Amino acid sequence: MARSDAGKLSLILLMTPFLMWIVLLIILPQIGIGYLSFQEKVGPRQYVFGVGNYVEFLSEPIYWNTLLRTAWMSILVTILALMIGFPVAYYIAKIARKRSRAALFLLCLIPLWVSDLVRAFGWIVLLRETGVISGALQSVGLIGGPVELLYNDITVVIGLVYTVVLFMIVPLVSTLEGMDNSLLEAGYNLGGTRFTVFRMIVVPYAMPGIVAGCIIVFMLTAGSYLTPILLGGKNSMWFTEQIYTQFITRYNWESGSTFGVLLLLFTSAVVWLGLRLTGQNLASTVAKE
Amino acid sequence: MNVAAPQSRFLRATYSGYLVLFFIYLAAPLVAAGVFAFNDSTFSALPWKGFTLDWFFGTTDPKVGMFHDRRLLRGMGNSLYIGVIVAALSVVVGTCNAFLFERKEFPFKSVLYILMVLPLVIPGVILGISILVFASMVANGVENGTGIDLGFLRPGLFLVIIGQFSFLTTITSLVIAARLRKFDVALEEAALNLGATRVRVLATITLPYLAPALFSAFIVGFLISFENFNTTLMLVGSDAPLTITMYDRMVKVGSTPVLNAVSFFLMVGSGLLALISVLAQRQRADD
Amino acid sequence: ETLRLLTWGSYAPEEVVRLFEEKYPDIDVEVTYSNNEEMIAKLRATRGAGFDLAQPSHDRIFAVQEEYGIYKPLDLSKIDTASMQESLLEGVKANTTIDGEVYAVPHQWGTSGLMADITKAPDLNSWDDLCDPQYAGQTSMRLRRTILLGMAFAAGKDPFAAYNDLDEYQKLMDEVTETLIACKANLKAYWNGGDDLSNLMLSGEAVASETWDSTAYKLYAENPNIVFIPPETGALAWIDTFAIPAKGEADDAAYKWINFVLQPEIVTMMSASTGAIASVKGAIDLLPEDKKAAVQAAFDEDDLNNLKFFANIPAGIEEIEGKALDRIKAASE
Amino acid sequence: MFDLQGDSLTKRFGSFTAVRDVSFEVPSGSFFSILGPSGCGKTTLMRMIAGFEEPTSGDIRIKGTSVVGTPPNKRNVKMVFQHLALFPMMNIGENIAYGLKCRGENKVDIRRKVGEVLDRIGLPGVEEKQVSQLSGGQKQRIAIARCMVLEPDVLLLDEPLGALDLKLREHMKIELKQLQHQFDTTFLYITHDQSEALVMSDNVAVMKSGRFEQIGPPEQLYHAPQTAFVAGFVGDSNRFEGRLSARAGDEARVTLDAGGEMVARLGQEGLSDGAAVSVFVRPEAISAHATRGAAAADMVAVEGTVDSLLFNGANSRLLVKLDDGTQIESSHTTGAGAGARFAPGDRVTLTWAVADGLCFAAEGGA
Amino acid sequence: MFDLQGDSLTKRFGSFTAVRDVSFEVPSGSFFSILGPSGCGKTTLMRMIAGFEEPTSGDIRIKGTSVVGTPPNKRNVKMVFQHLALFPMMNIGENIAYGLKCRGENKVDIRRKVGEVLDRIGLPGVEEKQVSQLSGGQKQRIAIARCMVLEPDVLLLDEPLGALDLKLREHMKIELKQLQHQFDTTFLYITHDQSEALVMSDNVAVMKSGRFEQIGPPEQLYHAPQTAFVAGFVGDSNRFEGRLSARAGDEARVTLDAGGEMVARLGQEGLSDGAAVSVFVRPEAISAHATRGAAAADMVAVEGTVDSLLFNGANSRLLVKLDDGTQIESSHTTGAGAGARFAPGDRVTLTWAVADGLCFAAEGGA
Ligand SMILES: Nc1ncnc2c1ncn2[C@@H]1O[C@H](COP(=O)(O)OP(=O)(O)OP(=O)(O)O)[C@@H](O)[C@H]1O
Ligand SMILES: Nc1ncnc2c1ncn2[C@@H]1O[C@H](COP(=O)(O)OP(=O)(O)OP(=O)(O)O)[C@@H](O)[C@H]1O
Ligand SMILES: [Mg+2]
Ligand SMILES: [Mg+2]
Repeated sequence: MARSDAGKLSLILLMTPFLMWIVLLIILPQIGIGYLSFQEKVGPRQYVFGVGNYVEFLSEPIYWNTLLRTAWMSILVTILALMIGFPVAYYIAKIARKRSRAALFLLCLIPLWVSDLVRAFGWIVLLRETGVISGALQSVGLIGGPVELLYNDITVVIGLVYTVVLFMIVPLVSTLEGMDNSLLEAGYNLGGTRFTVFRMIVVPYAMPGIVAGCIIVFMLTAGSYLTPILLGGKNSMWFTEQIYTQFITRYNWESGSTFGVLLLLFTSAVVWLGLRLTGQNLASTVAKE
Repeated sequence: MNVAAPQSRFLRATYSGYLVLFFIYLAAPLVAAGVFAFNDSTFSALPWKGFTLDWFFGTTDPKVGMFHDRRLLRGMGNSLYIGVIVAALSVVVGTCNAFLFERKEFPFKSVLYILMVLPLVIPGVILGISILVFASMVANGVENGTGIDLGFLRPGLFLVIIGQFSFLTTITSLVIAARLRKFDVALEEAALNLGATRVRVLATITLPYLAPALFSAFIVGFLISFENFNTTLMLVGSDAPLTITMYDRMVKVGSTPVLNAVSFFLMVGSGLLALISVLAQRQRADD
Repeated sequence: ETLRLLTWGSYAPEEVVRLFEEKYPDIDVEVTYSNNEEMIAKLRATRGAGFDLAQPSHDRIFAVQEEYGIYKPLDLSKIDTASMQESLLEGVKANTTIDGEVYAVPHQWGTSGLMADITKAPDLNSWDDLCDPQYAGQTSMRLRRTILLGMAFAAGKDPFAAYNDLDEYQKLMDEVTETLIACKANLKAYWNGGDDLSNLMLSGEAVASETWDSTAYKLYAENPNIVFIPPETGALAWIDTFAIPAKGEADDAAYKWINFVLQPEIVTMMSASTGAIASVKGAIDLLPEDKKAAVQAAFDEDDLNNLKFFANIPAGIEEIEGKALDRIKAASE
Repeated sequence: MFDLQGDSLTKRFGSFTAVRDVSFEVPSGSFFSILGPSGCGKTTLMRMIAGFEEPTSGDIRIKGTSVVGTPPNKRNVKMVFQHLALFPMMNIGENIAYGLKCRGENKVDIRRKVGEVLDRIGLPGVEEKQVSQLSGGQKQRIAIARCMVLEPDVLLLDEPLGALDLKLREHMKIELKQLQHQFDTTFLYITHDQSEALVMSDNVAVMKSGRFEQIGPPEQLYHAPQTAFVAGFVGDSNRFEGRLSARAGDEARVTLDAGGEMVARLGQEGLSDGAAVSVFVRPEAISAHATRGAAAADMVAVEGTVDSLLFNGANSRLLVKLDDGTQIESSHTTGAGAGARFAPGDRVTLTWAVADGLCFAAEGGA
Repeated sequence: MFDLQGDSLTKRFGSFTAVRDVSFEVPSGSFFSILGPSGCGKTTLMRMIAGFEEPTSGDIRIKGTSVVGTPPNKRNVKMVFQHLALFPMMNIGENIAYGLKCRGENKVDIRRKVGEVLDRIGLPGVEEKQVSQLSGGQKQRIAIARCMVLEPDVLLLDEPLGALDLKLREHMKIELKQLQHQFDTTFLYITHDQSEALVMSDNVAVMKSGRFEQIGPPEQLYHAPQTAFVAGFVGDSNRFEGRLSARAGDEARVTLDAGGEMVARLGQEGLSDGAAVSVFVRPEAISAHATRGAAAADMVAVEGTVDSLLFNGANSRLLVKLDDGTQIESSHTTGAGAGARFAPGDRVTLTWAVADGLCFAAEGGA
């Protein structure tokens, strides 16, 4: 029948760009680095297939320590972003009046539209020994001489939370906005205290938003590059930096790919675990705008 | 009474205090970065040496303003060029995807849907290297096999565009699909019923309805492309976009307040764009 | 026609580019700032495409060219080699000749050494003085191969001599790694580029540091107390060269650029920007006045004779060095 | 002449049959309703007529011509959607002009026709308003005008009152009927609300699980239903379940499941003794008396206790619990001159004429 | 003893007064409704009782004790929300147990009580189901059970049937009333649907613009309204506007705005001659006759043409257009033994007893 032919044709027309995008730009490249990660270099322009790069990774504590460090700092950043972002999201979604709500939301978004680099640069200007904060503290007389606030892990965490907290707030706001005030009223009406209502109604209701926010924040943190590099101190190592080093400084694409694959596997595992523990699924959480 | 709000005066004050602190936290580095664009010093640091616009309009060394700095201008040009192309491409493909997933039924739909959102959770650096590696493998294969050099598969504008496109498309698809989901198919049926052809329905009903989403997807795509660093870093060739130019300047040459000036300029620019896109969304909330 | 330069931060000052473009109105110069590693990485990724002229250091060409073939041989007849200082030219040629083809000619040279604010750190004269507890929290270095080599020299070894024996080199590096990890607590920060370093020194946050001589000269102009100090074991010297990428598309323009920047008046401008010394005859005299003073304050004849030029890096060496650097970076204080 | 005919229409979705062998004829200029519970296939049937679904088998004829295979934009049947589907990106004038533009009429004609149709629906001069500026009832009329301006052979309406609130709905019922008179066009109206169907229609088809159970004018459906489903679905009814124990002429004797016996008129032919049957009695056919005296010959009488009085003005009901536990609703007049009044707990006798009880094969059976 | 009392309650939002000087008393165990059009302040009043709004002035007493200032979670009044507000992230059992948990009861007790209350609402064993698995009517009952398990002094219900569809609504009306009997708890019920209020309540308060217009049992409101608003809002009515021209005893002579005169009973005292008045006549009080003969002395008779017949079973209406253009609805019995039948276009005389017409000061006036 003519109509179903037209349907099929339009399906094919819509499917083609999608498949080209997904296959050529996402799947094949991932397979590509997967393949490359199993190439061991045995001499100039000579490679054999093997797991040497992975062995190398495992046998070198620096590498997996860096991965673990990246992971736990990312988790820390995620938790902090959640704790810092939740009250803000709650305020925007549930307390602010309609008009100020839009304004606050916009205010939250503005840093999002400025590149990572500018943000990190801003922190540097603020925190360096000759920076604004140090200067301000001195002029107030709180400290005698200049203090270095840059180049340590706390700075990195502050900077990272700063970069990602918006990605926590956005899904939280959109979930919490969907929560009818009458649920809260019912919670109180049935005898709940502020705390019970929060624990038994608000948090479970916001769970999809929490999970979505956490996933995005975790991935962004683990995959960030500029902030830990520019704000990090003498000891700070970030796994993406390792990947960059392998690719650019060492021009060792094989082990760079290995690191890439490992980072991907590792973050996916964390995300998967998070989804499992909270009983959510990827499509429904992340895709909810 | 809003039951969601804290009732005691003390809690309310604490809450407001917290929010104020939070927004100060959000604004501080941007304000700092912006303010030093006007400092009459070659360092973006205290002390304050007076107000100047040289870092925007200055023409003489050492204070060459951003509008006379050829490399920064070229970087900005590249960023604009890349941003417009990437945003346009990803809006087009995103629209197709939105129709595909909202309107069509086909086997393995849910699996493919997960594939569609997947790029969101792949770190940008990995997208960058994987596209770099894959493009090089193809280019090397072709070159070794036929001797033809597919130059566009080497780091450069094309790969940067492809790399940014690869994850931006997910975002535009989601934005457009969300709008399309709210679209009542009955509107299309009504138009058909009133005698319109399918093409006419698309042109007069569906696309006008989607227009605000297409517009804000474009803006969002453009801004994200403009500020992207992680993916671009791995794919950039000789035509570096602005973020890369700035980064190179910062770590390889040394930062002068001209970088603050660029930052300030970018903040104002993207702030305006964001505002426009929010206004467009506001309008769409009205209808 | 476009000339796409892949070069170091200050090697293409606006003024020089403008003059060049005035002289050759049909050539448009496009500059990408980079460093040794990135130049190689970029050219490797493109198999030598995307750029028309690169400026890697002399020790970074041989092995890379053997492995990846990213440069094309130079046509020396198109270069004004006569104006170059003989020893440097020959040295670079010796370092970069493969199968009888020459791949690079020298452009500027400079050294890595130490820098100190002599009012605050008057006695600094060896690499390992950076780890001296009396400067605790006030020194800095760049966590790259230079400091590894410097520390090796400071420990009385000759790392270049160990290049041919990987095991021995590994041992040497292990030793150096220990030292540098122990030293870590003494440092204020690792610097990444000239800018960081300038900020650190000018603000007084650091009083002594490993440095490029060029940066030190620049700072000398701002604050004459900050001087370049060649370490007693000798400053490490590098020569930045000109090399043409294998798929460069504007060779003529590239040769024009090379010859253009070797002209005396351009050399002066260039040196003013880079702080490095051109590899042309009488280069020191062509330095701008303030730089000349800085060089004279830093070097005497002995220091110049004691320069240690970086040797070609054989395969495997960078691997070892890279791991050492990673280990240092990751170690906690 | 029939404006619209359906011939053994069947529509299957996979293995599920949404519409099953439905035939009907809609005379020109009449108001035809399809009444049925949610999910019975009404919308599917209408979508086949509009051309949004292809029938699996059967034929649809508009003005005598088969339209199977004709795309929706080529059929001269127009449709008012449940949520109206007014185009939010156009103003009222553009909405109404849309179909005319698609036809390629010239601007002057379009302006004139839009103006005319707005006059006819009593909303002159609203061309420039936005959809969101109109009230629910006004939108309703615009949706109809948008179709009527194209002078369709048949206007389809899919529960157009569903989204309105109660008061407005009552009002629009009457207005719709008047609009149909005015335009003198065939209306095919879908609803699950029996009072809408009864009030407005010339003919009503009662639909159940994809089939038509009965087609007829409202009075016929109400007073002479042909199946248990129709009797139960159209209007309020008390229902008694039982088994047919004997027949005499058109009278049936039914042994009730709850105990006792009841005589009722046979509403359906072909029932055999012992068949499971339902007896339906409308509340307004029942009258309540304080318990006293015996019933007349052709009356049914049952006894029970008043459970509660549901006051609702002219529609008040007496809820009586029979001794066997069955609950019966009877009409109940209240107020000043209303005669006998009852209080919860009073014993009452309920009586109705034998002919007011209708006996059908129980649903699910036969 | 009153479970709930309101004393001159007033609530202002800024300069807008949502509830104005409202006083009422709800006796223990009774079903009390507040009936009023949208926006009249019903919800605001209920939220004050539940503790979600503080009254601007006035007092609320529950079981005699003032609760002004008591936070909502400390008041023993429970509330069924318009959209029920069942917690979507909990299953049915958890929903019902929520309040008990908040009270800190032990697990065994909670299990038992949840089971018991589910039995009482006729849904035993649904503890493990998710909210979304239940039908609208079942959710309704769960929402009530969730409150009732806490044995509140008063149960507040804010238009709980608003979201249900028509058939279910009819059914739930009766069920709600029965649940109230069963739990024997005081219900305070809000609605804008007069039939709900009439059917279920022991007492109804009619509210308008923040004020109570009249409080009384349903019959009283229906048969003896005290204001024009109540007469028009409660039950269907035909309304005639005019001016009072003369009074005699409790009879009023009204000059109609549309022309002609009408005699009606005075529903209200203190009307002076010349005042703008409205006369209300219920459709069921009107009977239609083929035009013939003169009317009796205490009857009003008007003449007109049948416009249309709206068949709706026992609720059928005759729509008559008087010669002056006024449209009148009269009840109309149809069917087999229904006597005179009319067709559109027939001339008819409509008559009603003078006492069935009620005359009030026009709304907006006095
Ligand atoms: N495209 C479809 N695919 C599969 N089943 C369908 C489809 N469309 C409708 N159905 C099924 O056909 C049946 C009839 O649906 P239809 O929409 O016609 O009912 P309806 O009578 O209009 O109900 P309502 O009064 O709720 O609108 C339903 O059970 C529905 O689930
Ligand atoms: N928080 C508030 N601030 C200002 N005005 C309010 C507030 N809450 C209610 N109102 C106003 O008070 C009036 C009464 O509102 P309320 O919700 O009590 O009406 P209602 O009778 O429940 O109406 P409905 O039947 O539509 O629910 C409305 O005009 C409303 O706009
Ligand atoms: Mg339907
Ligand atoms: Mg309300």
